[in-house]
Amino acid sequence: MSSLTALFMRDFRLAIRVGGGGGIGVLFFLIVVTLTPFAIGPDLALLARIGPAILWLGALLASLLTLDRLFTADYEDGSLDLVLMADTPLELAVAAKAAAHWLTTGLPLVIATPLLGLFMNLDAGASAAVALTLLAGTPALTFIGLIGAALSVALRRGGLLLAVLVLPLTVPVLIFGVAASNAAIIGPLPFGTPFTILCALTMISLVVGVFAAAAALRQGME
Amino acid sequence: MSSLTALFMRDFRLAIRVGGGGGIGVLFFLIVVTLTPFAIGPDLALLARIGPAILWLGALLASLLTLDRLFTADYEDGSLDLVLMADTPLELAVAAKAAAHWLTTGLPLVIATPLLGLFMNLDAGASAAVALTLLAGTPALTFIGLIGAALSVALRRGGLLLAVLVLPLTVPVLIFGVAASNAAIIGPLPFGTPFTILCALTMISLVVGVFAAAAALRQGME
Amino acid sequence: MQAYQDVAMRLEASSLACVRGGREVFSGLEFTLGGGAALLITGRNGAGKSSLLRMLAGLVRIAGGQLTLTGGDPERTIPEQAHYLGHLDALKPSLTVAENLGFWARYLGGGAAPATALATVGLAALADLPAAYLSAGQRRRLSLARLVSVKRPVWLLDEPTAALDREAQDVLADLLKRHLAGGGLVVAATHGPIGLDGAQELRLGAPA
Amino acid sequence: MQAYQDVAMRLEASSLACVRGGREVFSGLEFTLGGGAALLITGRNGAGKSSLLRMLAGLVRIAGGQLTLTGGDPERTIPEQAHYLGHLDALKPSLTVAENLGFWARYLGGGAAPATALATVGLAALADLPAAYLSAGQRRRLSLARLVSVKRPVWLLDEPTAALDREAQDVLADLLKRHLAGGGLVVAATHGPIGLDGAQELRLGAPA
Amino acid sequence: MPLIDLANPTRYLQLSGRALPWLIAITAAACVAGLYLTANAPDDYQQGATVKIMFIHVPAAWLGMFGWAMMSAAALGTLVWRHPLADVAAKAAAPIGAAFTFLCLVTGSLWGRPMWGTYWVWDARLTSVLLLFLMYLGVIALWRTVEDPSRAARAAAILTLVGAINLPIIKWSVDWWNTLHQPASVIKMGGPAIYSTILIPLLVMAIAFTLLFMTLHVAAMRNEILRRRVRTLMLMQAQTAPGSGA
Ligand code: HEM
Ligand SMILES: Nc1ncnc2c1ncn2[C@@H]1O[C@H](COP(=O)(O)OP(=O)(O)OP(=O)(O)O)[C@@H](O)[C@H]1O
Ligand SMILES: Nc1ncnc2c1ncn2[C@@H]1O[C@H](COP(=O)(O)OP(=O)(O)OP(=O)(O)O)[C@@H](O)[C@H]1O
Ligand SMILES: [Mg+2]
Ligand SMILES: [Mg+2]
Repeated sequence: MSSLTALFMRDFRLAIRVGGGGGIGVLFFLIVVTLTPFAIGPDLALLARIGPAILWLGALLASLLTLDRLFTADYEDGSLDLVLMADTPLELAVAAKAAAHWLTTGLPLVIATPLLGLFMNLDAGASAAVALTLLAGTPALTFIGLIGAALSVALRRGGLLLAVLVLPLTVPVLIFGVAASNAAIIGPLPFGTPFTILCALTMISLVVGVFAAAAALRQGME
Repeated sequence: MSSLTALFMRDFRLAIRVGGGGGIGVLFFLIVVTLTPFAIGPDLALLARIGPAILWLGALLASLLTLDRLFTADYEDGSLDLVLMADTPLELAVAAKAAAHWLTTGLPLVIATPLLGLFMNLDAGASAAVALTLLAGTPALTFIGLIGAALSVALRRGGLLLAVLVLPLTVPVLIFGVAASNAAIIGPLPFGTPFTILCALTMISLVVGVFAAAAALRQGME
Repeated sequence: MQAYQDVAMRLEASSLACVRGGREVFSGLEFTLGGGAALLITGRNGAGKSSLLRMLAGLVRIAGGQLTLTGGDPERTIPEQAHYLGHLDALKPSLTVAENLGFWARYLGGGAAPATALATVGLAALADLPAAYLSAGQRRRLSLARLVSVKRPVWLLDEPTAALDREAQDVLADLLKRHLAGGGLVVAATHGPIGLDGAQELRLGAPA
Repeated sequence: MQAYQDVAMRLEASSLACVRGGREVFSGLEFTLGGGAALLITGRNGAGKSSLLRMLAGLVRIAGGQLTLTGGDPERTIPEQAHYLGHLDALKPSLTVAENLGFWARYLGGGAAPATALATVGLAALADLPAAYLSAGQRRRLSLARLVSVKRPVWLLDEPTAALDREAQDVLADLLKRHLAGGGLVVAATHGPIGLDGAQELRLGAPA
Repeated sequence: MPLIDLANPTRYLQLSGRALPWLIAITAAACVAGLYLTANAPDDYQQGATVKIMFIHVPAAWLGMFGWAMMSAAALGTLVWRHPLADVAAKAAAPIGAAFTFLCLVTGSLWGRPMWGTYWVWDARLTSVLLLFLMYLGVIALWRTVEDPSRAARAAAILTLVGAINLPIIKWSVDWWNTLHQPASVIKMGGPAIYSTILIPLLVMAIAFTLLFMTLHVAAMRNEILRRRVRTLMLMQAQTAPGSGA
């Protein structure tokens, strides 16, 4: 256990330390969401209509793109070799890293959402609903992205390839995330149904993501 | 001159070679655009209304995110040291790299646009208009992104930081790109005005981008 | 120094083969190494020295043959009982020297306090410096500190003297001797002397 | 080998100072090096050897003092007349050995055909292999080939023997001798012998 | 032909070399028969001659999905049994599956123009096929990205399997999204709900397309095996060439 805490703490520290990745995700999220009105034009009704969708798309991109170097950085400096040689099960190590990542990237997205809701002309209740769905859904994005991050080590390639491989897998999360938000905002469907499915998707992706990522890392070692 | 050709050809080859980044940008563009209806819902009229905006946002992200490692990769393997030591002016070397990048990433985006226009329920004329604006505007995105790519060497950080630094600078390009597209599609403004401004922006960013990137690289060396 | 196990350890390779990138690097490799002994792997560039070490560390697939460690902890695999010191130093530039070492000591289940280990390799004064500021040899010394702070019986060293100055080479030689005296095993790839007398040598054949 | 210039070259440093990461690494450094001579920089880990070389290569800012090269091409800066061989090999893994070398030869304004250079360092047979497949020493040899294929009078070498086997070390020593015989200059940071007799030595003081 | 014989690439080359001409012949015959039946099928009273697009569209859709199923099976072979032929099978299937999926998309769009008045709608079925196509492109990009085929194989296998979990989920999206597209009428509980004048040519075309898939796949696998041999030979030559030492 102590070794997992150590790994979690190290990744957490790396992210919040000057130059770490924490914060960048939120900034990216903020910028992408604020760019949208520039592209679409300042039509308030339209913005409110597509607000939850834009927020979810922004969060999706911010989550996946920050995952890019989660394992690659460890691979390139040789840390991954040592992690693979340790007696801590790789699945747990992967989960610890994912937890640190979500805490430093996913959670800030959730916290920033009410603010952005303002820009998107959403009322307080609607913003809260979107934030709640993001709270339930962003872990799924992290865990799905984990697979891509591990594959990019196995492939010795990073960057967008990861996003390209992983984005199609996030479609169900996106659909139910937006559906739950819209259900809360405009109805007529009950909020509970899509939200429950969203939570279920998060659980499933936790298991699948962690195991697939660990498998990919093991396979990636030649 | 021959040394610039050599650099251009090397970068071009790296991009299209097995494992290069060429093609990934287009795929990302395709996927981001495809994801949008999942989030927004399959409302054809709405999609046609925001189609040019989505296409421009997708192209913007695809351009910037592929630029990520343009200089960082060279820095990490020591190539950049040698490029800095060569007698070829750094500005020209930077421009040669940018040209190779645009040819392997920006141009494919332009070519893919008519296809995506179909998905967005744009008619042939509208698609052509968007493609034309992208043809004029994506070089600007590449050159602006260049600054971020160079800064991320100077700062020893890559990934999203670049996007965060550079996205705000791309706002004018985005606004006039979408404005020109919409002018061509729905009027009432003449297409020429925003399009001319877009071309002017591209020219300016060529000069500014190349010089700023070269300066950032020089400063980045300690 | 105390012995690792009551039973003497023994690392055995029989008809080991290695394939990298679709090419056979070596095959039919045999060696036996008892506790307290060192094996120097030599050979030309590309002969497969690093590959062999990574294979022992479980980082390259064994394409044929067998590797066995007797007398070690039966519950753990060979990599779990080994230290691997490769060309990369497993350091995070933004963490300090002490934080870097402290992390590995905790993650690998450390023994000696990191401070002692840093003093051993002569980095005590730099403990609070970010690792980004280290010179090539200082990074290497920090890697050596890992060997000291976490106790593992098998040491796999890939050109351990690279970038080290004379003094650090002496520190390394000293560490090696103490490790061997405690019954540990050392397998090192090298192009030159590493300060161990009477070590076995395994010369890998052929390539570029 | 032909001399680089009619006038003998001369590299001079006067009261050179170096600051890295806000800390002074050295100051008041002086040396003079004539054409045909080699300067070995030695010193403990972190003494500033690599920093000095990178300073000569124009890659680290000169914090104080002066560097002058007389007798070279007056139109070009020192870095433009120098080869720098650092810890990194400037290779692209997905390009082949020949493509990698060919690119640098063309970019740096190459002389000798890449094929000859590859033969010199013993990599001729690997010309069409992607660089990703090279071992540590093979990569290093490929870096050496750059010195051969593009003619530049000043060679700045950071631990050039690292990862090289005996044979390749001999090749390097040979290259160095021919370069010096042609009136070239060599500045090398090293912890051991690099096969040059009678080279000047500059010992950098103090740190870790 | 016991399956175990195929397990070795050399054996596979021999056997498939003998079988390939026959496969080609049967495929050609089936295609001719299918096209003949298609040409003679009656026009639909509503849709006119455009209904004939269906005879290409529907089998293409089936085979597009079949391709991914096949890759998933091969992926298991790669991960569980580390079988070299499984890698080859998966790699060879990807472009063919992508091509059929693309054919489905194109014919569907062409059909959509007269039927729905637009080439494309964001209907659940259509979108899920588009996503399938994009996933194919992702896998192909992955294969193209990695030099070392066995490493690429393992990565692609993991991605294929994860993608396979996602496919049915995408398909169910029909239930969450309003849909324009024809619901399943051939393959459904209680037997096909379609006239036999249309059903028979459709089934023949489906058989022809399946044979076409198989033939292309066998040929592509042969190419891939040979390509790998050439690569290995090149690498071996590089290693053993005289003077590769110094
Ligand atoms: C690009 C657009 C289209 C795509 C991607 C598409 C996709 C598909 C797919 C995947 C199937 C197989 C369904 C299954 O067996 O589960 C299918 C079947 C079918 N499609 Fe399309 N389709 C498109 C356009 C159209 C259009 C415009 C029509 C005509 C109105 C049409 C009519 C049919 C019919 C009749 C079937 C057979 C259904 C059955 O019997 O199972 N499709 N299509
Ligand atoms: N990038 C850097 N930023 C800040 N400080 C640095 C950096 N690189 C090195 N230093 C510091 O500068 C000093 C000199 O480092 P340098 O790499 O020149 O030493 P060196 O003599 O080459 O040592 P070695 O024998 O270990 O290679 C060291 O104290 C080191 O901590
Ligand atoms: N990642 C890799 N992929 C494919 N082939 C590789 C890889 N790394 C090394 N090789 C090949 O394997 C062989 C052995 O390489 P290895 O690194 O083990 O050599 P080495 O004995 O350590 O050489 P050196 O003295 O240069 O370090 C070489 O021929 C090399 O080309
Ligand atoms: Mg080696
Ligand atoms: Mg140094």
